[in-house]
Amino acid sequence: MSKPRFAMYWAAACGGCEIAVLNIDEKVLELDAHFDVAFWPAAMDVKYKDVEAMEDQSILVTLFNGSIRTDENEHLARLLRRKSKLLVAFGSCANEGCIPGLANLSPREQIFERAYTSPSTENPDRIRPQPACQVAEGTLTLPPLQPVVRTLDQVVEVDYHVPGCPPESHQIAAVLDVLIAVVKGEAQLPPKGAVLGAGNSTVCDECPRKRDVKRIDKLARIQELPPLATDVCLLEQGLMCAGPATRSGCNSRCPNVGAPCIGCYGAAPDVLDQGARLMTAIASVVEAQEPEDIDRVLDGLPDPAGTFYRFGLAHSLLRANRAALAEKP
Amino acid sequence: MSTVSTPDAQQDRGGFLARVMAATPGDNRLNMCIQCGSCGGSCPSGPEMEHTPRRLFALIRAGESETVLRSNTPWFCVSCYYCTVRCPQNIHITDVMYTLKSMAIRAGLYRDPSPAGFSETFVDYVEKYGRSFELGLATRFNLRHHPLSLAGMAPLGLGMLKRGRMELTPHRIDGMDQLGAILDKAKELEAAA
Amino acid sequence: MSESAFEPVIIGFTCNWCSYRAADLAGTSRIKYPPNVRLIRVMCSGRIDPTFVLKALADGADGVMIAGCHPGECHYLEQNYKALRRHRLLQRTLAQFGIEPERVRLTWASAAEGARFAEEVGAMVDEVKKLGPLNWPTRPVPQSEAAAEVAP
Amino acid sequence: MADNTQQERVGVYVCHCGSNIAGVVDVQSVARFAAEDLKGRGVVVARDYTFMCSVTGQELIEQDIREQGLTRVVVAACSPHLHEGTFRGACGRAGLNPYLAEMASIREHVAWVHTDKAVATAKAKAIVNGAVERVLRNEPLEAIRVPIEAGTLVVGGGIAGLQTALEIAEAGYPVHLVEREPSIGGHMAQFDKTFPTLDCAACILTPKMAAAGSHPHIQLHTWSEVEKVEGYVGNYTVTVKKKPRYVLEDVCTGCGICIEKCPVLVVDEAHDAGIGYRKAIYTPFAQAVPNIPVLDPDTCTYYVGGKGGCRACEKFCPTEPNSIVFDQQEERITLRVGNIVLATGWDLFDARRIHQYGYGRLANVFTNLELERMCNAAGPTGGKVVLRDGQTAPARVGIVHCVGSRDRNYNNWCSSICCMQSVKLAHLVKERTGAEVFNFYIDMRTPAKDYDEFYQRVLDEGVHFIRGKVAEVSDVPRGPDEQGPLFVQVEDTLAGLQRRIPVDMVVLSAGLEPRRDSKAVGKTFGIACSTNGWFIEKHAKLDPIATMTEGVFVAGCAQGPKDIPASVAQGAAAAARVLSYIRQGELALEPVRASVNEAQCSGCRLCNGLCPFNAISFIEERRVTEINAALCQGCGTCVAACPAGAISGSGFSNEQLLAQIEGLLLDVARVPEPA
Amino acid sequence: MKALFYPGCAMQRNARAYLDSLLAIRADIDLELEEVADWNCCGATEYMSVHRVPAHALIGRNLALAQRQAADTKLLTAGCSACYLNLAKTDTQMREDRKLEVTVNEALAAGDLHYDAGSLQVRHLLDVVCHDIGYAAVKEKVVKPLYGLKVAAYYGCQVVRPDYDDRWDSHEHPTAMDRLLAALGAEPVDWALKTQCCGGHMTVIGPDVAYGLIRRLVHGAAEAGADLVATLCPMCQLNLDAYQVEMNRHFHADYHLPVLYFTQLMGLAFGHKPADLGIGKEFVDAAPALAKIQVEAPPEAKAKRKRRHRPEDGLPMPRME
Repeated sequence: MSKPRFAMYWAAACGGCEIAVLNIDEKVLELDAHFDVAFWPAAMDVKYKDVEAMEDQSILVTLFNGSIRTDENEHLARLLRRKSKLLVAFGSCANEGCIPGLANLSPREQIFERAYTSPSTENPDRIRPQPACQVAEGTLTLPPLQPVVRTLDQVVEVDYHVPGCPPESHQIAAVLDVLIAVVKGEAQLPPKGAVLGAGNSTVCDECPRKRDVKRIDKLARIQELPPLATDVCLLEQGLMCAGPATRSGCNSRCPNVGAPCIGCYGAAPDVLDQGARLMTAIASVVEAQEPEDIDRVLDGLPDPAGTFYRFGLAHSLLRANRAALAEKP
Repeated sequence: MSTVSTPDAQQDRGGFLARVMAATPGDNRLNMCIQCGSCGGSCPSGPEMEHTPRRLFALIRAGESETVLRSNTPWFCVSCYYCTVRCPQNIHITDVMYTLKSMAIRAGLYRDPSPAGFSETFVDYVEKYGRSFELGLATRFNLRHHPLSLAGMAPLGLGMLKRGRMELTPHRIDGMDQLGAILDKAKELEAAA
Repeated sequence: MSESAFEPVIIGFTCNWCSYRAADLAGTSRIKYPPNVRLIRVMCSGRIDPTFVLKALADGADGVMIAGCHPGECHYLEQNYKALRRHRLLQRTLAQFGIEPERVRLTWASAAEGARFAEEVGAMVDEVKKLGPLNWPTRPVPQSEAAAEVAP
Repeated sequence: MADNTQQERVGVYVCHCGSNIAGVVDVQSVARFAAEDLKGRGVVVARDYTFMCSVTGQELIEQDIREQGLTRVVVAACSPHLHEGTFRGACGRAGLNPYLAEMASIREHVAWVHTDKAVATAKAKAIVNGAVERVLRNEPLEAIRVPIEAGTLVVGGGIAGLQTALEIAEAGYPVHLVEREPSIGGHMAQFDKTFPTLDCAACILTPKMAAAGSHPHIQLHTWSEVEKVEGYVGNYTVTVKKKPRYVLEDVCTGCGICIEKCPVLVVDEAHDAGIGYRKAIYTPFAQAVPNIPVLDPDTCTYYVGGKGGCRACEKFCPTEPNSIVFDQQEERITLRVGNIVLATGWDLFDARRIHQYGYGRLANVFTNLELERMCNAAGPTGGKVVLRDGQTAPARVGIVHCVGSRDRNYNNWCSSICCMQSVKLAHLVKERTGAEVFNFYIDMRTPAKDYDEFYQRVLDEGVHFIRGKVAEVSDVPRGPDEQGPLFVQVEDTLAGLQRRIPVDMVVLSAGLEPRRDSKAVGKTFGIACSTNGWFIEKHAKLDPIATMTEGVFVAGCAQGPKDIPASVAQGAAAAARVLSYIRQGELALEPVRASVNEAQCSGCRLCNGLCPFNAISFIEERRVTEINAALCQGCGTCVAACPAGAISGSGFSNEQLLAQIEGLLLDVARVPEPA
Repeated sequence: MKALFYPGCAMQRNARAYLDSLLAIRADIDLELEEVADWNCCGATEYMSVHRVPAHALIGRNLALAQRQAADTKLLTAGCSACYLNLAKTDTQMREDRKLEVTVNEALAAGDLHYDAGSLQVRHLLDVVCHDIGYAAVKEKVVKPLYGLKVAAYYGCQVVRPDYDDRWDSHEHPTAMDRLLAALGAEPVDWALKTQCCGGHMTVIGPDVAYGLIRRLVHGAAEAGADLVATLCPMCQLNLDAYQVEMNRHFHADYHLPVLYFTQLMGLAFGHKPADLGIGKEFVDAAPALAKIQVEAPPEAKAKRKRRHRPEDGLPMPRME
């Protein structure tokens, strides 16, 4: 009997998820041992038409990382959905939009403006990428940008979610173990829609820092603060930490080394909107009664949407800025 | 004054109050009067008024527009604002008096033309020069309304001139055209309202 | 509702002790106000989670009104201050989403202020009418596989 | 939204409330909407009925629950504050958990506030839809039962508090009566006669004071204030601060020698309203209960003139050990009580605020309270009504009603007692001096038993009543012919004339105000004040005795201006309510409570400081937060604050509220565009 | 400090002394005044009686001109009660009545002007002197204290009422000018009529009413022992001073109570020459009263130290803290 097929695809994402998979070290050999890798552009050369030629549902599992930003991303999402029995939204981009999703705060024109004409870009002729371009050899095309970034589950049905930016290697290994056990017939598939490779609480659950009742009378960025105590909750020291509202599973990696959690594992179980939870929690413990005093504390958060929705914007209740959402494709 | 409501007033009942309120800026609260009389009690000209302000407000509610606009009450208002600050209902009484004066002028109802005449003379100077002109004002007003008292007031006028407190010619502002345009537009807007 | 006259739909969160009772009082006093607000009763304005506001806006409401007890008069002593803080932070966030501050109004009304409640509703409806419909685009849902595909 | 609500069977009942609802809302159409459009949401029966709250209406629900197997009930009718209990009761009788019923308020929030029928009907449908979606997520709950401690705290020893204390004590239950003045008695002890019967205030009050002072079930804590209140109905822990009297209460016999020997005479700003004197060691009045003096360190020579001065009181004190203790410290005592009655009374409007009435500037302008003290035979003038010189009887007296009351510049409310008090004072002045008396009023308000008869009597005695709010009181004549010495300038509104009435004395009937510290006191006891400072009762008509906080009741003027009979009645009513709680032994509370899902709680401690009732605590060993259901008052602030979504609130869960939002947006919810 | 300054018609003419004295003392109190260029009449109480909207537009032009000039100060001050009140009233009513704000600006647009309600702080000169510059700063500049001079501070109506922005301690018995006079070394007398009406325009349209009011004021101040009356308004000064003569004639009375502007008294205390302060332009000669000024402080009333009230003194008065 031939091995079941495995695929991995990289849509609008940075590539970190791919690296994270390789970070499981020799475990990757087990992957090879139990699966036939059918499609994995970062690892091997397979053309889209080869995939198109495969029978529907002929891939057992596809790890899809990256969000849906371009028509190409969408095409591949739909294609892989059709060809796969199990489609896994792998990593923060696919699950909730992640950093690419932050672009949803701006309409496309502003994004192009920023990317191609800001002072940090050397582009004296103000050249903008075009969907199609004539060259001597013929027509070159680029997939057009869609109005907003969407998550994988806003485009196609998703079977499982593996959060993280990127997912932690030990968690990837654990997910792989489950898949292999299923292939071997030693385990049942988890219920559809399950979140794999993560905990059921929030980052604080794993964070070793000491914590007390919270009263925030100032918020600042890390460079504006005096050296921080290494064993005390960062939020209590005035640093915006998303740990309380972020799903556990990373072993509190960032707070362990003195950096605040920025929320990459997404919302806690059953939470509709991670940003809203973080917002309400922080506002609740602001130590001020009068509007002006409250504002003074909140001024320490110059970019609230970017802070609370750093990873979850595209998947949040509002998803994007109104102007971006209103754009025609 | 009549104690029987005129048929006109019967028809207009309530409407007059609404018109007075609409013509008075802000939250003037005239409808909130509880007829306590703190205005009539406070007014320095109260004893000279045909109707105390309180009574005038009752007449406004009763729709007795003619009685109200013929009354000397608003013209005897000295704008001291005692009634306004003491009114337990915070009614903008002094502002209401201004409204009644301008309504009376427009309706041509006030019998003694002298106070209205003073105001109108004043307005004429302002509209002509952009500034008031005391000598002209006093002379013209008294010539028209109290020709006999003019002689009696002469020592005062002379005293003013002697002390350099009055000038013989009015001062005209530079932006008279601008002011004229503004006032014309304002009158047009007021008429349209 | 005719198309020419925009009639906003506003979700109103009221607390059990003050503002909901103010709304009751407006009712018993037969004080008329625009019918655009639909109320939800919670025990305290401190129960109001920004999620609710976002949910309402995303699901078709043109505005959200949050009404609690006056500061210093909260039945739960000081929880309305939490509502105040959340509201201020939410407003900052919403601005980045392009949502005007007038669409999410925080107000106070004591149980005795039926008239004030009605006035606040009237004022909010007027403001939202001026802003026009919010009409937040609905959330995309995954399409069945048979549907047409976008060519790359 | 994830849906496990498919198996529910919902009944929807739309009330006509006679024509109250049906006159504006098309109730049939609402019922039809529920029956047809919401079939897919589990609605199996929808009816409209004239009066759902009637016995027949309730039976309709009960019958449907039994016969149609309803698992959820929605009643679209009035406000839940009116009839939620009624319909929950009906469900309970039919065997359905009462908390699986939900009300949709289409009367107060629709029919009574809107006029356009079509729009009102559409809104009613949205509200019903919201209620259906919500009720599908309701969970069966059980009322929380708490035991009731038998002791009661009564705060304030005026006539209202005394009445409450005596009624409860007579029933055999312990009462702690806390009074911040040195004696109980309150304002009533300052008065001479009481309207309309002219009983002597002391004659009817002192027996009650004595009874309270000696009652075996009443413990008095005078010269004391409540500092802290913790706990909940049935189970309050109260900290009382006992201010130092500098006199040993257990030893002092009240012989009064110390008072007699004290050489320091000071103006008595409290009991004598500033026109009499007391010593530096004093009892406020002869019949004070307890009859134990208080030493005032602000005026006593021992403290003011450097330590060691005078000490006359100590020298002459006959008790063994000596009752005078100069270095006595304040004490704190802790009381355990089940219920609290607040009867903290009122303060007099500060007449100095109305500059045009001249109080404080013109010598012969007095307040009503000053005149009360003057009329009192035990007062500073021995019952004589005299001018500020202390000797001359006035020949003409003006009494000004509504001072500081019914006036948006000061207090907007009618103080309710001033008309009658002013009429009474007019009578007393006339009786004592034979003076000509003028009462200036805006409206005469004499609406209780025998009140108007008293007004008639005083009219008949020849007191002049002039209808007009006094504009000013002046000592400046308008011209050389005017003779004062004082003038009351007023519009006689019935004559339509401005008048200046010359008088010798003016009495300002200053109104009643909430205690200046009422907001702070309200906060201590966890109850709300209206914006102007009166304590807010639970319901203006149906429950003027309870407050929004279970187990805390109000009586007397703390809740709003009222006269003595009304204060006594409310005091007694509060006692009845407390006794009913005590006799029940335990109490059922709304099961609206927050709880923590420990598996989801990360122990971040964000919620830990949010609860003003100290219901939230952190369990260090397990590193999770816990909520004490007995202390939790159900506000839901922590539920809304938990960043992990680990706290849930029964009765008002996220699922219920989010579903209700969706339901309310019924007509604007759009079909999602396919991706 | 700096303020925009609206002199008003009266200050240019009959109240020239007010203007002269103000100009003389402004350096002493470090008050920099910038006149609103090409201002027009405020309309007094008369324009409002005839046309309401144009009256606001008339005042609106001044506000708009001032706003345009308001680079480094938002403060707009006027010395005349009526001017001050009119400026404040239009500003307040435009703030409170959106419809009025729109209408007035529509009119102003005809002259290419615009005023944003609430963008300026309109204050009377006395308010600025007492509350912004302060009594201490005034006292510091006093070189010739007005010892021995008993002055009745007269506020009139329209500065302390309706008092839109709550600037004063009382609408009926304010104390700001009294405290200012005390800072100058003078003795403010306690009198009951300090905010009673001077008669306003009644001197012209109903003199009998006006004379009664003027007599009452003059009599009241004299009765209280005042050597002179200090005013803050050209109209009050004119009525009490120029019409005092008419009033005497009317009632066959013989009052002689001079009326000066508070700025003139400040100037004297600051050591300016009377002529530079416009002293001498008044109808009722102030020279005899001013002659009473002593070099030495009068033997203070501080000798009468407050004794504790005793029962034989009669009933105690209410405490006025």
